Formats: sequence, structure tokens, C-alpha cells
Amino acid sequence: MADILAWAGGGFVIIGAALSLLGAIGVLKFPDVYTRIHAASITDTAGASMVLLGLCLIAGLSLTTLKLVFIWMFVMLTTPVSANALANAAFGSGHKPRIGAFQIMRTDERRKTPRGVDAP
Amino acid sequence: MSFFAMHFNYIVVVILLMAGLFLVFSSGNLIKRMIGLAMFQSSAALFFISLGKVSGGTAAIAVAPGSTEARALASQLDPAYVAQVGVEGVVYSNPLPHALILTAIVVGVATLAVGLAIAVRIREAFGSVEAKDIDVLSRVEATQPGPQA
Amino acid sequence: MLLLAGTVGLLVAMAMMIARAIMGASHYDRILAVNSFGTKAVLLLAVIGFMFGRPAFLDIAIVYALINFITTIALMKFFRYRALGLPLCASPGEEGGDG
Amino acid sequence: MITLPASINASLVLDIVLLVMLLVVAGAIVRTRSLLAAIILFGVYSMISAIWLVVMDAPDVAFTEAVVGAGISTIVLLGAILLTRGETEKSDWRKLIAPALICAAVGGVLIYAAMGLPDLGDASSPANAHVGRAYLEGTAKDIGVPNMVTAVLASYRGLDTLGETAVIFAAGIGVALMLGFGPRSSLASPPSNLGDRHVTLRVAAKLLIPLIALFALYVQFHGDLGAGGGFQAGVIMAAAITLHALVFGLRETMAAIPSRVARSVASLGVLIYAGVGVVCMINGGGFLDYDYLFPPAVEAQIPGWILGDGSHAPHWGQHAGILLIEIGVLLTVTATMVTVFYGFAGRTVDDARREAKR
Repeated sequence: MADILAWAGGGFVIIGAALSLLGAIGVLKFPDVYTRIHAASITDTAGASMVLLGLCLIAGLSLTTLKLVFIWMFVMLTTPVSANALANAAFGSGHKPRIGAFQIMRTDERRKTPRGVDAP
Repeated sequence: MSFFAMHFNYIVVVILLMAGLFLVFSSGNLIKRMIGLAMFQSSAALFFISLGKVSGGTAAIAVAPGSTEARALASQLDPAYVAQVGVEGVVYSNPLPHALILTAIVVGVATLAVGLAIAVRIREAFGSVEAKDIDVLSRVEATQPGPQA
Repeated sequence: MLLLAGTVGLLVAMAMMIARAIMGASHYDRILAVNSFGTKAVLLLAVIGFMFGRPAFLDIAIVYALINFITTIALMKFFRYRALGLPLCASPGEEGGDG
Repeated sequence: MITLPASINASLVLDIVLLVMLLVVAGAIVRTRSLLAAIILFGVYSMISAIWLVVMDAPDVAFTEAVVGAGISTIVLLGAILLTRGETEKSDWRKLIAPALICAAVGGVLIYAAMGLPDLGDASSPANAHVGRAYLEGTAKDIGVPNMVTAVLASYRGLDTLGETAVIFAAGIGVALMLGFGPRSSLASPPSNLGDRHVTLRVAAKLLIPLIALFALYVQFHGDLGAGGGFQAGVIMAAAITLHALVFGLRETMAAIPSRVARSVASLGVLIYAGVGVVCMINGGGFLDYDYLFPPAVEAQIPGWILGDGSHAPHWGQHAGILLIEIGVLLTVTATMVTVFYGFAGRTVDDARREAKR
């Protein structure tokens, strides 16, 4: 039984690592900040859930599991929030998405001059 | 090859040390110099920790002798090695460098803050953090007698 | 063995994040890369804790998850507002809108 | 001949891979001209070196490096850049030749010297065989706490640590004297009128800040059992306060923790630390000799079941002494880091200009 759990846990860890890897490829390849944020935040949360679930299966029920649950909670809380804040800040400071037709940008152009912009 | 792998840490430490030193020497910007100093310091930390590593060891937090964890850790090692190096059946790394470096890191950030504060005051006094501007400005100030003279 | 494969995968992903952080393009890309790097570092720490048989060190992974967030917020705030001390809302009474 | 298991090879490979990453990032820091990029990359550098520290069996140091390197020092550097507005100028390559030559020469000599050092992980090297080994063997008998790093830090080398704490305190006071003790009145200037409100962020921060503070206390009081202690807990606590200031504004934070309080707490921490030492002297021991912390009459009154383990000598004085001085370290480190943050975040360029005019 413990053996099966350990193997299944290892499998989940590998799935999670593969997801993280896919996200990393996305971050390298995608054309602009928003698509990169999308790639990174989705795969980070999914990959983290998988890896931590796998480790939970390996650890069995103990204080370690509780800590893993805490890590999962923090990752699920912080990664989307920081991705949101980052996209928000990038958009607010005038970064234009490179793909997709963004009608919002037209009306948004009248906003105050962005100060946090840096050369792309 | 094995010799190289066993001394790789020291080579990296030296390269990082020199990278920090190079930043301090070559960069005119005071903030960049402080980053260089921080890198210099962190490479010293790397050196100490490298020296304190014992192969096959674990962190110097005692595992209860005879517990399943202790047995699992010892089972990966040669019993003769454990008997020679281990303490009560577990091989630990050297805790002394850890204690030294732990405090050094916190002291390091405090002194980094002092250095940056000095840089900020220099910027407020001279309007620049570039070493050559500061040189010029301070020379001008030295040759021109101020209002108090 | 499986954990080792996971470690390798995470390491490669981290290396890619470093590449993105160095190439950058904009500073927002760099912040994103650092944040994502931190998440992967959390996972790596958890996995190697198990691999070396001392899972008690998960505390460090917890700390990472938290500090990573704080750093991202600080960097974001720096680039967007050019000040660390300002509050992140228009005024205390005026709340609402979608974040 | 001793055969080494697979996990050691794995740790050696991890060690080398992480060090190569570290080299790449360090190279990028040296090369980049943008100070902001350098700071971001320095955060990555700290993260990598913290993972490396875990691989090298130093979880306590990794704790500190993670919080200090990736958290506090990034924030302090950002604050400094805000106040200097500096970008590095492109330097003439001819001016780089001399420093590069000097660094290459010194580096070559040092690498040559490093070849004579003992192998990585050599248990019989002078560093590991004598004093380190004595600490490893003596901790259980002399101090009685499982975490030997805490034992060395707080008890064997307690005087050292008192000195370090005093240095941190002095550095905090120095920063405060140079940059001021927090914002001038001008911070009331209209806050972000840029239109975004960050509701998500504020709700998440409200949830997280108490959790981070709680975690800091766990690290503090768990410090003699597992990885942790006063220094780590102090920087984590300071990070929580910093997060509050970042999200809700410095004024709100300073209403909760005025800089006056931060300053007094910083000095109180050093006072507690040194006070423990003096109490030990009064009771007839040396300075910071915790075995004399309690008079024998008091020590006899302490029931033995508190530790839950009657098998080894209780060492009440050691336990209480380490607990007390760790609290002192916590107070000093937290308050110092908060004071430093107040100094950097509270100052603005306009303030400085106005001050110069006066």
C-alpha cells in the first residue's frame, strides 16, 4: 500500500514538474507581458498543487502533511494575487498587449501619462 | 574530474568574490558598488558553508538516536563511515560555520542599509551618486571657500 | 527516483526563468520571472527536503512562498508608483472597483 | 574504501547545477547597466544561494538568506534607488581594463590557493574535525537543545552574538540618524491617483499579514527544536510589517508602530540580551553562563515534566537563557529592520530639497 502511494506521489510530482516546465516554456516563448503572466500563473498554481499533492501522498498523515497544506494555501493565495497585481500595474502603466484587439486601450489612452514605463 | 568536482565550490566562490570586487572597482555608481559589496560578502558566506559540509551528513539538528528517521538516514551510508564520523549514529554537518554566517547575513543587510543611507545623503548633497561627479564637486567645494570661511 | 526526475524538471524550469529575468525586455517581465522562479523554488525545496530524508525543512519553503509575495509587491509598487510608502488605494472611504 | 550512496551524488550534482546558475546570474548582474535589473537579479541570486544552502545542510542559514536576501535587502535597495534616481553610466571600456586585470590576477592566485583546500565534504578536514566536532558531541550534554546551530549561536558563542546584535542595533540607529525617523508631513500628498485600486491585493494582504506574523512566532519559539531562531523570526516579522506598509501605506503602519516605539524596542532587545548575561554574573557564573541563570533553589522547584523527557539532564538555565536572548534578538532585529524601512520609505526627494533650502 505504502509503495503504491509512494509511486503515485512520485507520479504527481513529475506531472507537477512537467506543468511548471510547460509554463516556463510559455514564459520564454510568448510575445508580451500579459500572455507570459497567463502562462506562468496558471501553470504555477496547477504545478504546485500537483507537486504538493504528490508529496502529501509520500508523506502520509503527519505534521509534514499539514505544512504541505500550508504551502499549498500560501501558493494558491499569493501567486494569483501577485499575477493580478502585476498585470494591473503593467496595464496601468501603459503596456499594450501585442495580440488581440483591445478596445479598452482606446478609451484608456486618455489616462494620465504613465510614469512607470520602461523601454520594451 | 573528481578532483575538479570536489573543488568546484571553491572555484565558484573565488569567481563570485572577484565579480563583486570588479563591481566595486569598475562601477562609478555607489548603489552598484553596494550591490558588489553584498555579492562579495555572500561569496564569503558560500565559502564558510562549503567548508562546513560533511559528505553524507545532514543538517545539524539532532535526530533522536534510534528513531526511524535516524535509521533511514544512516541506512544510506557505509556503517564504518557512520561509526567513524557520526554522532550517535547520525552524520551531521559542522554547525559552527552555520552559526557564524547566520548572524553575518543579518549584520550584512544592516550594514548594507547604512552604506545605502550614506549614498542617499551623498546624492542629496552633491546631486549624484556617480563617483566621478562627486570627485569633481567635492574638489570644487574644497577650492571655493564657502560662506562660513 | 521519481523525485529526482521532478527535481530535474523544476531545475530546468528555473533555468528558463533565469533566462527570462536576464533577457527581460521590460521590467514587468523581470518581476514575473522572479515571482515564477520563487514559486518553482518553493516546490524544489519541498521536493529536495523529501529526497534527502529531512522533510522537516518545509518551513523554508513556507517562508519562500511568503517572501516571494512581498518582494513581488514591492517591485510592482516601485515600478508603478515610484514610492514605497504610499497606500494602494485612492482613499480609505473610496473602495470598490475590480482590483 | 568508503562507498558513498546515490543521494550524495545527487546532492553534489544539485550543488554544481545551483552554483552554475549562481555564476550566470552574477555575470548578468555585473554586465547589466540598469540598476533595477541588477536589483531584481540580486533577488534571484539570493534565492538560488538559499536553495544551495539547503542542499549544503544549512537550513538555518537558508532561512535567513531567503528572508534577508530576497526580501529585506531588495526592499532597502529599491528604497535607496528611489532616493537617488541613479542610472549607471556607460563606462569607457578602457577604464575597465585595470580592474579586470587586478581581479583576474587576484582570482588566479586565490584559485591556485583553493586547490590546496580539503575536498568538499571531507569529514577529517581541520575545520570539521576539531572545534566543530566538539560542538556536535557536546551539545546534547552541555546545552540539551536539539538544534546545534542554535546551541552554538546562543550559548557556546553567546558573547559573539551579543556583539552582532549590538552591531545591528547600531546600524539601525545610524540609518535613522542619516535618513530620519520616518515620513515628514509631506507624505499626506494625494496618494495614487492613477486609477487602480488593488482590492484583491488588499484583501489578500489582510489575510496574509497575521499569518506571516504568526509564522514568525512559530519560527522564534521552535528555534531550539528545528531550523529557526531570533534572527530568522525577526526578519520575517519585519517582512510582515513591511508588507503592511507597502499595501496600506506608511502612515497606517506608523500609526500602529510609531518610530519611537520601534527605536525603544530595538534598544530593549539588546538590553534583555545583556541583562541575561548580568543576571548570570550576579548568580555567581560568568557573563552569559546560563547554567547560573537560576539560583539552585529556584531550579529545584521547576517540575521535570515540562520538557516531557526525563532521560537527560534538564538544563533549565540553558533553555531559559536561550529563550530569553532569542527574544532579545527578535526584538532588536525586527525593530531595526522596521526603523531602516521607515528611514528609506519615509524620505522623499522633495523632503531632502526642502531640508537643504532651510
